[in-house]
Amino acid sequence: MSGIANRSAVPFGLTLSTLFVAFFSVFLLAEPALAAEAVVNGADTAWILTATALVLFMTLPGLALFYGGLVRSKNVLSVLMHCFAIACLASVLWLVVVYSLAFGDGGSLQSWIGGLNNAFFAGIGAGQVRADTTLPESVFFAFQMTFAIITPALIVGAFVERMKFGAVLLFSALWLILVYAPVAHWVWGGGWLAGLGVKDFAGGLVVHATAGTSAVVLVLVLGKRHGFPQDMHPPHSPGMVMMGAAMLWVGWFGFNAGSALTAGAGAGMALLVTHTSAATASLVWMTIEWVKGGKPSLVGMVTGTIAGLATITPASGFVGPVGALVIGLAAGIVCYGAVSLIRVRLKIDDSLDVFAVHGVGGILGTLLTAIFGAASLGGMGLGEKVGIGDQLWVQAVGVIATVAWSVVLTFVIAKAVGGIVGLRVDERDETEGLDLTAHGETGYNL
Amino acid sequence: MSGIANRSAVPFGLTLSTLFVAFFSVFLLAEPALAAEAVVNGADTAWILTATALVLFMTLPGLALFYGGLVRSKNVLSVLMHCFAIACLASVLWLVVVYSLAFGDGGSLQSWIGGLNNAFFAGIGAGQVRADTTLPESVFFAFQMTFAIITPALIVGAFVERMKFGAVLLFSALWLILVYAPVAHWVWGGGWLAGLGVKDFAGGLVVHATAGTSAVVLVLVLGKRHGFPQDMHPPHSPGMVMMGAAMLWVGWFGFNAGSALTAGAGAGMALLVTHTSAATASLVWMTIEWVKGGKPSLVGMVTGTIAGLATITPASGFVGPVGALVIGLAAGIVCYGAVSLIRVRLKIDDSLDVFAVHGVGGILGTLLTAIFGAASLGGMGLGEKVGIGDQLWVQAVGVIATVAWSVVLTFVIAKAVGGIVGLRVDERDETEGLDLTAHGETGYNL
Amino acid sequence: MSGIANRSAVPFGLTLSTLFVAFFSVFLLAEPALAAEAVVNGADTAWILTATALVLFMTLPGLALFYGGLVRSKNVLSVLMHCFAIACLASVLWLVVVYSLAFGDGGSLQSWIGGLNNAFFAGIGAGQVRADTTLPESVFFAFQMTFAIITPALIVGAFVERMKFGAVLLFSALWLILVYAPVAHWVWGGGWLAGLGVKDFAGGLVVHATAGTSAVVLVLVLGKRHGFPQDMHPPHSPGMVMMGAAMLWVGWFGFNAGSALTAGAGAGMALLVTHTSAATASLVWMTIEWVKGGKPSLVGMVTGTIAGLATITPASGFVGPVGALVIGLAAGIVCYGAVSLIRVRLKIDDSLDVFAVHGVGGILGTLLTAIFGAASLGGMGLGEKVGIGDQLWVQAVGVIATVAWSVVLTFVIAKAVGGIVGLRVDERDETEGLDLTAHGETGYNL
Amino acid sequence: MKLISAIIKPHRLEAVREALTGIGVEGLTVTEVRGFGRQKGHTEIYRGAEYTVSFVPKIKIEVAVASKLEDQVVQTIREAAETGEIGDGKVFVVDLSSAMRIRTGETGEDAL
Amino acid sequence: MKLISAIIKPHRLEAVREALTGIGVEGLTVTEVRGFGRQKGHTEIYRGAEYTVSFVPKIKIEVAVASKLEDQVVQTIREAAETGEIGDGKVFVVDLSSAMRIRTGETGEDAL
Amino acid sequence: MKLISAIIKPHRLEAVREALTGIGVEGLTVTEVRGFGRQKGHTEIYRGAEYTVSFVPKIKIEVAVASKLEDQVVQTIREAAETGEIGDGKVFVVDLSSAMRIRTGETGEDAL
Ligand SMILES: Nc1ncnc2c1ncn2[C@@H]1O[C@H](COP(=O)(O)OP(=O)(O)O)[C@@H](O)[C@H]1O
Ligand SMILES: Nc1ncnc2c1ncn2[C@@H]1O[C@H](COP(=O)(O)OP(=O)(O)O)[C@@H](O)[C@H]1O
Ligand SMILES: Nc1ncnc2c1ncn2[C@@H]1O[C@H](COP(=O)(O)OP(=O)(O)O)[C@@H](O)[C@H]1O
Repeated sequence: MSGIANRSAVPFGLTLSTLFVAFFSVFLLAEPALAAEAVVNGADTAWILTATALVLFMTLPGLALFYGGLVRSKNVLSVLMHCFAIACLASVLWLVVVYSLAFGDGGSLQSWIGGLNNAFFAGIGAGQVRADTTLPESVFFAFQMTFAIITPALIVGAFVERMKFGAVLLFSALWLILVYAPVAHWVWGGGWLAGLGVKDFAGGLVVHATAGTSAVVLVLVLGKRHGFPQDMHPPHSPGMVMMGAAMLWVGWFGFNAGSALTAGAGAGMALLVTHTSAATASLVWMTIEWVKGGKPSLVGMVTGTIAGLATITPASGFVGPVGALVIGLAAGIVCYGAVSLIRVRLKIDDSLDVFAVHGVGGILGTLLTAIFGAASLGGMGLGEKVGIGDQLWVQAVGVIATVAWSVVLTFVIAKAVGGIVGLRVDERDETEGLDLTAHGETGYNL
Repeated sequence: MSGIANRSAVPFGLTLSTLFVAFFSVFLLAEPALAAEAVVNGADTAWILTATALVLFMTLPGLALFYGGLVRSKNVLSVLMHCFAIACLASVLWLVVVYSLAFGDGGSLQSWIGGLNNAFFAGIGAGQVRADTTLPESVFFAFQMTFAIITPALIVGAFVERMKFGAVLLFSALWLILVYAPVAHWVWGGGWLAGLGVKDFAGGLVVHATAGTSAVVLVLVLGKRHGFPQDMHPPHSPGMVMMGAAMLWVGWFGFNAGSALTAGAGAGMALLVTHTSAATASLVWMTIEWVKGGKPSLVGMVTGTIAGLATITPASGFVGPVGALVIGLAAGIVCYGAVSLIRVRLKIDDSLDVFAVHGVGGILGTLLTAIFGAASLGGMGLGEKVGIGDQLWVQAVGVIATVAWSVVLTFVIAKAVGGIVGLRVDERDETEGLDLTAHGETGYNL
Repeated sequence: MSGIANRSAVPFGLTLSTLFVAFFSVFLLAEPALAAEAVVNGADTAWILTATALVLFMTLPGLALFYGGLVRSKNVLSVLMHCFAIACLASVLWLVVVYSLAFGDGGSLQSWIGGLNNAFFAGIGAGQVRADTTLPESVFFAFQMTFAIITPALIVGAFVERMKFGAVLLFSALWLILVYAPVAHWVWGGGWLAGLGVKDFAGGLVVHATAGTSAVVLVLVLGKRHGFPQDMHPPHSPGMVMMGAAMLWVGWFGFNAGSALTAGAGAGMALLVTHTSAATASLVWMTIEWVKGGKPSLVGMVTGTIAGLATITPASGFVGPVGALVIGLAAGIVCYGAVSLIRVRLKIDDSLDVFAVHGVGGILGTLLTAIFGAASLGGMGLGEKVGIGDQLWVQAVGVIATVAWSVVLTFVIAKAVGGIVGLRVDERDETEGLDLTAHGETGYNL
Repeated sequence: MKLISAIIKPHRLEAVREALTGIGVEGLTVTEVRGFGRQKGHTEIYRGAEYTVSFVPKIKIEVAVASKLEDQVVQTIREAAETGEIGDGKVFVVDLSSAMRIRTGETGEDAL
Repeated sequence: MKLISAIIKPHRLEAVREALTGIGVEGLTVTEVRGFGRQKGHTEIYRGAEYTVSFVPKIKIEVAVASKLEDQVVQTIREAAETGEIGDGKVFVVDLSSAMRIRTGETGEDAL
Repeated sequence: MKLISAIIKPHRLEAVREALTGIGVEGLTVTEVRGFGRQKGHTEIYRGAEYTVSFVPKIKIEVAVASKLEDQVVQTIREAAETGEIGDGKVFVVDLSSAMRIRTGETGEDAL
């Protein structure tokens, strides 16, 4: 790929002209530079193709419905639109540059960021096997893409009912490049956190901690919804919320068990612990509501589900079923508490609790991975001579680095986007609802 | 696993302390007691991972939507909640004890019930292959779990719009342990019906006959809805019903073709006959309505779909496509008749026709398996020197045993639950709707 | 299969008695005539079983919801019913005769149509491997069936809100036999277009061009909706439309990547280019609306998605990711223009734009396959000594033949159905809505 | 003529309609409304926060009748709608200055 | 001033609105209602059981007008709403004792 | 007694209800309606075609009050509902000839 990949490129340095060259290089260099030595395993490929479909299904329509049902009916379409548009935008950006930044060869900057060598899928032969896997790189690329789709879409829950559509797109694009790509590279692309031994099986840090932390920072810049917190409304369609949550659950099998990248016992166990944590956290949330308020709600129960799923995510390749029960229990209790703290007590309008559920869940799970990953606690083992304390420290470094990077960059991006296109719709549009004012449609014409 | 599994344990005898030991044993005995000799087949694993996702999808959100759309709008959330909470509860119980009772080693009681040796997944190594399969036991465990999720959820259709939420959970938990676990063990876990040669490929007996029979018994104990049958209301959302039915159909590919436990011609044929029966029964139901009432309805057609799917279930590994056409035809006609008989004529308020569709369908299919399973009728063959009559007799024994056990145990459980927490909500709550009175939410805030 | 398959049979000549013999032959000839030499590949089978589920999911509920949300609320159930009933009918016909016509051995007529040798799955052993694949024929049969399900269902979008239910069924049945079966045979069943070297990976011609062209012809025979175009109503549920579109997108992975028939790099690349085109076309449509009207709509964006998916379909096995970007771009622009031209300017009431999106997209993609399939443009290569111009000509022949056949036959079928049962409901029923007048149900009882 | 409007509990609608039909009323019009009054709304909890829904679902029945039937109709409604609990609703009567049947153009009491 | 309420068939709404605009009426308010009358409801079948839906969807239009316009408005509604079939609906008129435009505080006929 | 109907913007409902509660009004009934007037509807675009939605969502509040309270109630509604923009709505008042509380059978002002 000589001449194309600018090995010293960092995100800020990527120039349009470089991309331009990359764009056309795929026509010029149809022959892959590198002969594929490894072989594709059909069974693994079959499973990851399926997992890719499942993870796309999580966002479209899963997450969109989950979020859409939680807002008022005058904003439901805007939420669906946000999720859908972000998914499309992330897909194109993934091809253009983000995959390369996350998983490409970063050369001397490899600890920090990938290179541009794989921009526009350049330098990857159609049949090439992704290094360290038994998958065609196209399959690995597509599977990872679905993670890059859902992560910025998760943040939607923070800014519903008030953010400008243009700002949503611009923010998401910049965030994907400046937050997601580097963190994914650090943890999964051979970067410094991988080097440290941070364990994040399916995205407790890369997906949930980044999205959750960024959500709360964006909200602090963006501001509360008009009328928050005194004049709020219950979810306009709990049934839609449940439908979305169920799809997220099913799709999460692809997310976590797919992250094994093979169709074997590792995937099986990941699926099982994922399911167990989800079920447990759901029951915990239900029970808390029952005990506290007398009425266990559907929205509460499925919020527990998502908390259980987010929390098990980093741990899903490392723990056993009983560990998953405990993690689900912790997820239900801690995320319930976080919701009450952030939105109800601190009155931070992270409207659909992205930080409290995903951020807190992802961080909690990342830390618990060090504990229940230990062979002595039913886990798959932390590795030779690695004690729980050692691993916990490494995991904590991963959390701190991820959170710090997310906070700082999100703040900068949010301010920049605010300066360029403005973050909020005006109050009249907010009152009338975004469906009509931003998209010219109404949700229900019954 | 010496000392942990109490080989003479029967459900009633399982003590908390035994489970307690089992719970902690997984931390102590991370090494599997039994070395896995068999090898995992990646392709089979890939397919069963997928099938597991498909079967979970049947319940969440498939069945929930199918049932939710059929009730009045003031009870829609309660139905979704029932399905969701039962799914979570069954998942946890499966791990705690039910898997072990169904598929564990029952020792001297093996004909009747499994042991407690696999409670909390104890005694199963992470990479262990399930006996007689090419699957990691985690995958077999998870796949079977999704069956244990949907079966009690099917019963929800019988008691909608009037049963206490606490009673729903308690009933379902006891039912899973006392009805599902033993019958699953008899048929699939190496119990006495398996020994007799009963053929039930994917759950005509284990799933549909148990759920359907129990449904009608529970209704007789619980009583009719206030106003039944004179003052009833049409389904509040036939579109939601159709969406659920479609998801059930798609997911049923995992249910039946997954029950082959391998990714080969057996799974392919199971998928094909499943589909054929579903399509045929749908058209039959549509035609009956068209001929009788002049207007073929959407709800009618998709009810036919479910009848066709339930009926082919036990037969799906044993019959050919033309057999499936005939089974679909029979399913449409017989289940239509059963609905009219039970709910309309006998005025038994099995509200969403669980017995008439699932019970009758499952039993019918179990019997027809003996006929269309014969090689001479396009089936896969009944085995050496086994005539249709012989097999029919064996199948009938299976039906009688399953029905009898379900009837008696469900009656006992229903009475017990009624005594402990009471079965019904009071009339005022029933009138106001369960969404608000039991869960504090409203279905549609448009 | 001597004596059963009438090798000179053409569709018009197939007699009930022939089918009758075929029906019973499956009981008589359980042993396959042909020993299967090839072997089943488990991984490929696992993937195609999954793909079959995904493609069924596209129609049920995907397409049904996509279309259902676009009409007025008084017709929503009729649209769901059309899609569901067509799916069932197509499934049964597929088994009865259509599979055999499309993929059976046509003998001396092989260039034009398959024979009746595989009617009722006759002559196919349960474990037989489909020629030129590594799949059990049951799996190949089922996978192809899901294509035969969605294709006539696509046409529903043309005639919503006014066509008689009986006419819908009769039209669809005849169309499947007379249009779909031959064209599928020409392109995929070893017919003359395959012989010419026409490239249609997953159905640009067989599915989208046939359905799209037939849609517009049927509309010209059927006539406009009462009140079109001056008195129209916006989609009654854009959220339902989006849900359907998302399911179509996810399911399309099975459609296109499944068409590789193997679980390898070919499937991976097909998935990737499919996704890329969908995302790009969505963004293009969104941008056009934004620039033109100021408000990018959800319905607009997801219409772009479907345009991108339909257009990449024929190309999906032949082009690379950058080709897919360009194809997506073209799809968005051209299909947007086609919608404006056909429905808005020419005032042809192809109500949900079946021709403009599927017909135009399928044709466009078929032609672009010749361009971006070239190795020099990042494609997989057009074959030895085949230039872009050569292939373009071949593709054009495919388009012309498909369009011509579809136009003529659809016209004849529509006239015939009109003569036999009448095409339209009377005006009063149209005003009151088909849900109540044709199916006796109402969409929303909130 | 009088136009009688009754605000009642939704589940009493069928009973009221039957009672009115019983005394010969041939037509009425029904609207779904929300009421605020002595009967309090309810509280929904959503993830730890409480939402007060102040309004209660009610049904409004409108019947136009000849003046001489006013008392009988009001009494009939009352009997059929009453449950004895707070929130049973109200009956309001206003004078109708004219009425017409669209189909025939009939006016006055013939239109009812 | 008069407050004219018309119960009409839903698909006549657009025609009535246009006709009223045609004679200079500048405002009106529309409610979705359900009617019971000579026009019978329908029967839905659900899995073998019949459900009678007694009510028919209707639209209520309310227009406040100066008294002198009453006849013209009623006639205009009638002409636009009539289909000649049972269920075409009714027009009811009551006296309006006062009216006010919220934005300006104007009262009486100026408020309409 | 008077029956006061106000057509207001939906987002003013809560303010109006609070204001009325503030002056001692104990009950009211709310209906979702659609209004046509000076405030124009909007245009939706669907795949290149424009659809005009002529009606605007509004809320109708009905309050029955003793005649002497009429002015105060009307003023209170006006103040709470006003935004100063076109489309703020109207208040209409008609005479109530009688009222009854269903639960108790009380009539007249006691029923309100
Ligand atoms: N002054 C009023 N004006 C209009 N509607 C009223 C008035 N008072 C009560 N209502 C209606 O009557 C319903 C019942 O009134 P409420 O005070 O709750 O109980 P009750 O009828 O038993 O006194 C309310 O929900 C409201 O719809
Ligand atoms: N006495 C009445 N009071 C109030 N509304 C009425 C009355 N009679 C009829 N309506 C309304 O007018 C509608 C049409 O009346 P109906 O008797 O069906 O036909 P027609 O208007 O042709 O006589 C009814 O559906 C109902 O909404
Ligand atoms: N003559 C009328 N009769 C009944 N309702 C009316 C009348 N005029 C206006 N309205 C109602 O009042 C609402 C507001 O009126 P509009 O003319 O838009 O603004 P404004 O109240 O500022 O004059 C309308 O949407 C309609 O619901």
